[in-house]
Amino acid sequence: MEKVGAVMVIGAGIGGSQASLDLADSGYKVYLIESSTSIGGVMAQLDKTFPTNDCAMCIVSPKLVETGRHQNIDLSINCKILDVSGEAGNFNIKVLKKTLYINPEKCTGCGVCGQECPVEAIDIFNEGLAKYAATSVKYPQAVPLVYAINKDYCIGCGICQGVCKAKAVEYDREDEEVDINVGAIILAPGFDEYIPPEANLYGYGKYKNVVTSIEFERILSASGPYAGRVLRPSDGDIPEKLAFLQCIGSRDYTGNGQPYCSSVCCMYTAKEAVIAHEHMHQIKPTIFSMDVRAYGKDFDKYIIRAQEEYGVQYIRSRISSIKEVPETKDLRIKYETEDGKVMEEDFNMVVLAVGLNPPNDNVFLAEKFGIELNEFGFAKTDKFNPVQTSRSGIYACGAFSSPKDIPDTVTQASAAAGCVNQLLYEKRGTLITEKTLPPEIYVNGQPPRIGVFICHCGINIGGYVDVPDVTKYATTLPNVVMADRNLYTCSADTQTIIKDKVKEFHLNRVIVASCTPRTHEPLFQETIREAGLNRYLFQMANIRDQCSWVHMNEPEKATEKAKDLVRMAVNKAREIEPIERIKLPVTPKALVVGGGISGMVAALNFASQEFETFLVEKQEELGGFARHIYHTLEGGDVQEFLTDLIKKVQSNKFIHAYTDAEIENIDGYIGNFKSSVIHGKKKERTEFEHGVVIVATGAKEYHPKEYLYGNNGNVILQSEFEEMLNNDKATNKKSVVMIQCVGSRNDEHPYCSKMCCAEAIKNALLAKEKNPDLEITVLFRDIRTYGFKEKYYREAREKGVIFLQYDEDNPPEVIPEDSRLRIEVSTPRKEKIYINSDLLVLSAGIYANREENEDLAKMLKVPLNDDNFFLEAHVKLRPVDFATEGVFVAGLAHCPKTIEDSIAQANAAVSRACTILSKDEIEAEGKTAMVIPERCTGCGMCVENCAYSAIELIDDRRFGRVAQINQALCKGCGACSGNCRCAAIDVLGFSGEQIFAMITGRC
Amino acid sequence: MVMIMGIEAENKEIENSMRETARKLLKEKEVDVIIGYTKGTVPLSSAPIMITKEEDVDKLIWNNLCYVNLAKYLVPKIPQLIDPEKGDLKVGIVSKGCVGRALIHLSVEKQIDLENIKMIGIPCNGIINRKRIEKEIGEKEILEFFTSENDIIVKGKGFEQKFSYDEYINELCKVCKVKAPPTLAELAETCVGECKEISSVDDDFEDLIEFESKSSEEKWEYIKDSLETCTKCYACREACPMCYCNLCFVDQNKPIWFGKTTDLSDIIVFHLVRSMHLAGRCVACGACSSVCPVGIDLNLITRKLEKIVKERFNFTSGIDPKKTPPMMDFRMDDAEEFMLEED
Amino acid sequence: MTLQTKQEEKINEEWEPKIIAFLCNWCSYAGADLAGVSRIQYPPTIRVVRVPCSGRVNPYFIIKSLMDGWDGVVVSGCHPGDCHYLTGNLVARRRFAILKELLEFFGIEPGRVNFMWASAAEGERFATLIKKATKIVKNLGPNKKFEKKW
Amino acid sequence: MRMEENRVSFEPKLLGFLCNWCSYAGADLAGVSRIQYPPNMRVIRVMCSGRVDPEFVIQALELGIDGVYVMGCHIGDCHYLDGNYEAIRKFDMTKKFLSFVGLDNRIRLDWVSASEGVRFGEVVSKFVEDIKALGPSPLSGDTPDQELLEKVKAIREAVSSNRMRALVGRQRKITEEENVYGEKVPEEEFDVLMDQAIKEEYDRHRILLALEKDSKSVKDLGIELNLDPSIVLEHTLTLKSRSQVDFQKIIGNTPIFMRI
Repeated sequence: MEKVGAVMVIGAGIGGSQASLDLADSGYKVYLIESSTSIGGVMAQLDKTFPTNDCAMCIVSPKLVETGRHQNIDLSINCKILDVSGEAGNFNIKVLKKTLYINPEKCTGCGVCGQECPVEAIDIFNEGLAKYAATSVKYPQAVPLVYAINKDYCIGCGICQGVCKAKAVEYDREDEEVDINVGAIILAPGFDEYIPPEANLYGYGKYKNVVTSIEFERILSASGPYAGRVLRPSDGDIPEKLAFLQCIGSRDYTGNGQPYCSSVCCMYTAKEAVIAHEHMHQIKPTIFSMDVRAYGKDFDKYIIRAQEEYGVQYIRSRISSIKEVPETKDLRIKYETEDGKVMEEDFNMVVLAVGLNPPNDNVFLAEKFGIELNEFGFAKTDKFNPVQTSRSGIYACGAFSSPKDIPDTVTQASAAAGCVNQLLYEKRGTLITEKTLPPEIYVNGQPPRIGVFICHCGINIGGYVDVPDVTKYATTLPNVVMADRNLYTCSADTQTIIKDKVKEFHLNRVIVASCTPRTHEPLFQETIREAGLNRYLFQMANIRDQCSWVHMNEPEKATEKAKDLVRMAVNKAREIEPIERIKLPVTPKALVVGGGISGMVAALNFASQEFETFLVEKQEELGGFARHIYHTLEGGDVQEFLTDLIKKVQSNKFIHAYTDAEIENIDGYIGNFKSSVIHGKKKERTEFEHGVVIVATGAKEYHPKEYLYGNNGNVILQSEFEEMLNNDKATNKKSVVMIQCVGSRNDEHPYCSKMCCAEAIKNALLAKEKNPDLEITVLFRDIRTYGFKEKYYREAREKGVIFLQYDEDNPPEVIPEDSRLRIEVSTPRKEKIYINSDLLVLSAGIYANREENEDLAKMLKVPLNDDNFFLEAHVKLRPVDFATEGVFVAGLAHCPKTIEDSIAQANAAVSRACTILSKDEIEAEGKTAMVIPERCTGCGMCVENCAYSAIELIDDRRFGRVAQINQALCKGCGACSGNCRCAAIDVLGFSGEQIFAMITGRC
Repeated sequence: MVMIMGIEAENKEIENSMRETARKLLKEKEVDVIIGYTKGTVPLSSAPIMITKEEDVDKLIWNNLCYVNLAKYLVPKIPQLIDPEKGDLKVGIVSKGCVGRALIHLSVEKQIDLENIKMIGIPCNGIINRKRIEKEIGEKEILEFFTSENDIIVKGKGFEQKFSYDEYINELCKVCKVKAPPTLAELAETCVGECKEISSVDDDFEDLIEFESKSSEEKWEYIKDSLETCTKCYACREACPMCYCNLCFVDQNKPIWFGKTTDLSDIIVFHLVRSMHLAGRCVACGACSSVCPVGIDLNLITRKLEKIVKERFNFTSGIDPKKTPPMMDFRMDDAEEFMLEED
Repeated sequence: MTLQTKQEEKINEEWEPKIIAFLCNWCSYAGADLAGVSRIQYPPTIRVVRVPCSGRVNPYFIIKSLMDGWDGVVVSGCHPGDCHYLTGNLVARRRFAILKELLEFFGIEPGRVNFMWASAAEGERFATLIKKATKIVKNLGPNKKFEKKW
Repeated sequence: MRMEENRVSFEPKLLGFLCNWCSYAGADLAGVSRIQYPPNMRVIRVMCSGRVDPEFVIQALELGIDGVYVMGCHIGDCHYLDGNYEAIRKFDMTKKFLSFVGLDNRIRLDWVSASEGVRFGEVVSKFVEDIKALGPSPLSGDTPDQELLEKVKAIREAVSSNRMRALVGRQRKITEEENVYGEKVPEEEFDVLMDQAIKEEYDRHRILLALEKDSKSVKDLGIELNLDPSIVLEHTLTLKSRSQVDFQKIIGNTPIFMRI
């Protein structure tokens, strides 16, 4: 069957959106199918995200808006999958688009219908904490901003149709069945949180002040039902004593919950505790947990800060039940302290950190798409490629395959897109459409002829602002040649009117005074472009969201304000000029630095898409860190995988692999890099051009100085132990002790190395398998077998491996005794335990190659974090990108991670890179900064202030040393211009002159 | 042995050792040109001079009227300092503490290359506040000026007046903590003569307490009174080593951000914006006040600028060339007590 | 109280300041939109100038606004760490800190110029802070220090 | 004791809303026929019983009227075809609201045709008798029960809210004919919805009135209105989203709400 250059993405949470954007930007048609009525998923519900405390809505909504209006993304909401047929490369999917009863083309999202609806229903988005109308939108910033009628609640009274001035309510709209033909499918349906069943031990549902963590997230949210005030539901008081209980529904073998670890709860709980305290300083949070699983990048630092700066108290105890104190509605918790005392304490409110379950419709999805689920009901994926499902051509990403956090989800989403690229690359660009537009009218140097369109927005503006008066006023302003008012300026017929008026009045600037440019500017820009005007000859005055809606009780003053806003827009419009987006050519080749698993996977992915790839490895052999790993905890044969990978890399004609190689220099920018490499024994020098760079330089294992390592032959590393086991050299041992966190989570290296717990358990299990009588004791601080790895932790305990916690401040002591070792441990209960052992195995941490990374970072103008790992552009939403465009990161160079995660990240980096390499030329942002060289003194302040390394100092023939902006890299933030003393940098679209015009001429 | 040297003797010693160093530099061809001070054409002044020959060394002087910041002559680059064939000339520059600071800061701002520069460090003993003396003398014409022991003596037709040196030096010099050019290890090559190895400056800014305790209105009255006489001659700007923009903001048009008139609002805004531009850059040389023809005292603002960056960002300009100036840098945990917050 | 002061007080009560507000596109402008969508009412005193980032706000904008007779200035950006442009607001924060201190030092009422953070989810906070800024500026009365004499 | 005396000598003040075409004519007929009945009821002529806005009824009670009688044409006889059907719905809703304050037995709906002069006299007499037995309205006289007055005021505002008007106004169409989807919503289902809305709006308007006097915490509102604080919180937040109340300040750990 012929392959099809289109992809279907199921689920439009952050994962689905990311995968769609990646693919749409790489030249595929994307059908994004969402079952609810707006996109954004769980992330849109969150208040803040860890470990940066970023505002979730701030960072996710630009991405959602982009998804919503991308030309190559066909977004369908309120959908259900009916049938799937076909095979990899060519699938047919029958989709039911359930009616919203509101015409999305006409709905302006004004919300009057929701206000007038007499039915109140439970607000799902706010987790039932607020009431909502049957006609509603999920949240105020929803994409698409279209109201929907919830037929389950609607009584069909017809009020909404009566109040809708846009005539968007259509009760007779019917469900629609469509057939969609695509080449690949990405499943990103997310998860459903664990809801404690009725009659649960925690009194959830019975006691008002026991809430789940996701409900608490809405309580925290500034846009949530409590407007960001942390109140308890029973009486609206601030819960000074706030308890969080971890592992609710996770790590649970009783049958009530799930046996696996939900991976994210430890961190989100810490975050919720921190944010609660930040919102209301009187709140003193206490977290009851088993292990604190802060295994991700910079997570441990966050936990430490939570305790030290925010006074969050951690108690290591699993709570089995809660009792309500009837008079106060407080909750009584009984727990055991670390030193064994039983305590009883009352808390004002309890948050249950509920785990992540597979989505409720997992079985349905598995059946429809013909994929297998694992023992826990999540999508079953390949041992090494965590996005590959059991069916070829169908990929899974995000929490559908295992519980995971946002960055891992985003990484996987890009990884899935990366795999789709491999499958469908030949069909790239076949199904996307490009609009033909009339040539742009030349307006330079002509006097401004401004047209102003003022919107009534039904009654949303017209009800409070005297629109006719504002229109009349607009005509009196200099250079305004026409002003008109419309019921809905955004409606399709008004677009025609605008185009006609442009022709009739020879307009060369257009102003719309209506709602917010954040949602509507692109629409009007498109309209005037269709009328032959440059997109940037447009201005908007926000007289709804920032005027009529917020001054409803002062119509006269609102009208005055609207006039001012229109005048300011006219003043600016007079100064605006067309902006040409510059186009840059792209060299369709890639440089991959580092020949470990991540680097090789990335190189092979590029090569399979016929992109020439340069792979640079500093060692003499390819393989990197994985050369010393035999198996994964899940049983994958690493050596076999690695050998196969190396063979494929070496035999691929599109890959130039340089070993024993060192990068001499990297020059250039996105799409147009030029590099040189010194390689081989003879130190040959090779130069090449490429369009992107992937940094996959890996990391190294720590060589401990502690615990007699290096001085006593019986003290070895986990990797050495693995080698012993695999070569059957450990059979004579009777007792083995392992110490975890050697060189990790200490003052110099305050991060978790993530893999060591799994490594220790893997080796312990293997050792037990080879010699069941072997005594194994693992000395740990927290066991961090997140996700499904929890299973193996349990298995190890069942097989008799002893796990003993040691106190961070009193690390174990090792005393050599003859040919054996005596190990002294103080437990948190202050007991001293002595163990005699033949072998001490140290779980050494993973360290970044500091000097190497620093050199490369300097060459690429990208940053490192405090621990010398590479620092990505955004911890949450751009986990494989750098702020410097065209440069990506994968694998251990980014932070300690597992092989599967490294592979996912490598594929993700390729997918992100393909958004560049797939194009012949890339278009730079139009609104960029611009240097006025005759004013520039070359002081370099702008260079330091630029977050994107877009500015450099050059020696100009005429002006001497001056700053130069690389338009390909500039994002147009203007931080450079804001600081420039000489006013030698301006920002197109927000120029000094334009802002000057808005400030001046007040009356 | 004289235990306490008078200011006069101090000056002589500085002058001698400076000339010695200068002579040596020229002789050994370490520099092509030396920028220094020479006698002014009118009393109570000094003038800059460039010398290229050994025999001219004796034209160099040092007294307490060497108020110009010589670093100013390096930015923007003047043709005299560029050889059409060799490129940049090697320059020796007589450097009191604040000239040294200016040079170091200019190198941070990439305006000069310290490799081409030799700082002839001198332990500055303070600059006389000539505006204050002129004011006190009044209308009478000053014909002669000299120092004797610890006094400043001003002579004219029919009068002679004595001023205490300690009292009549610049306010900035009274609190100056960097008398000689600061030199950290990496600047050892650059500095010849008397330099001082310091890596940070401690200051309590006690001299600002009084003004800062005033109310907003009182401050406004004071600033208004002291700036009202400004004629916008831009002498302050022209003397300032940090004012090296190709086109100063007041001279720009398209748009004309700030008026060029001598209306009070334009005056205030000029000084306000100029101080903004000098934050973290001003080296507290006091040249601006020394050259002001109407005697406006800008020292208070100078001190405030130093205080802001010291207290907020622990930064003193022109000390450590490796330290990033505050406006080129930022930290996640910068103080933000000034932000508007909910009650 | 004399009749005159009473009258003056009355005028002051009715007088509404005009405040120019520079809002960053990604957080504060969105927060202001959210205040609108949530119909949170605040005084009609501000006129918004949208800028890409608080880092774009040159001190010229602020000083020029004061010169041009605006009674107050508000600059609002993303919270530290939330900046769409990664660090634009951190660059801006230093600049604003210095400007604010200098204005104060020059005897210009510190309340004339107010800097704030408001995220895209903080419609309520946005409104609250605008209310607060309005109150501060209102108490200061009309901005007359920069009035041209001729 | 005084109460007892009062009751004996008590002459209730009643108000009747009579439809123009049947009941008013019936009353006229009673007159023409010289049928005697007690003089306690004052009559307001309306064109149709469907015109009687629940707000009228509540306001009458609020002003101290001891009983309100709404009369219309018999079912099927309405001059406007179905105005009296509307009257039933409105009256039912009003009655449900009034049951919260125990005043539901002071209002009555009845059908009297133009030919039923005798019956008119009978029903009015019966109503006077019944109200007499009930005694004077706690809201009548110089010292009306202030607490009750507050509650009735809340009811008046609730019945005239958009939500209640929308529900009661569309009730017949939805339950008897068909809604916009061409479906019929079962009466029971609608009743559940209606009862819930009645209770909610009543509580919410009481909260609004309570906050009008001064700002209060959720807990204090709960005590004052004898409501579960968790329900008060829920309502307060809904009112906040309607821009009717707002947070004022926080005292200790307790936020105080105010009326906007």
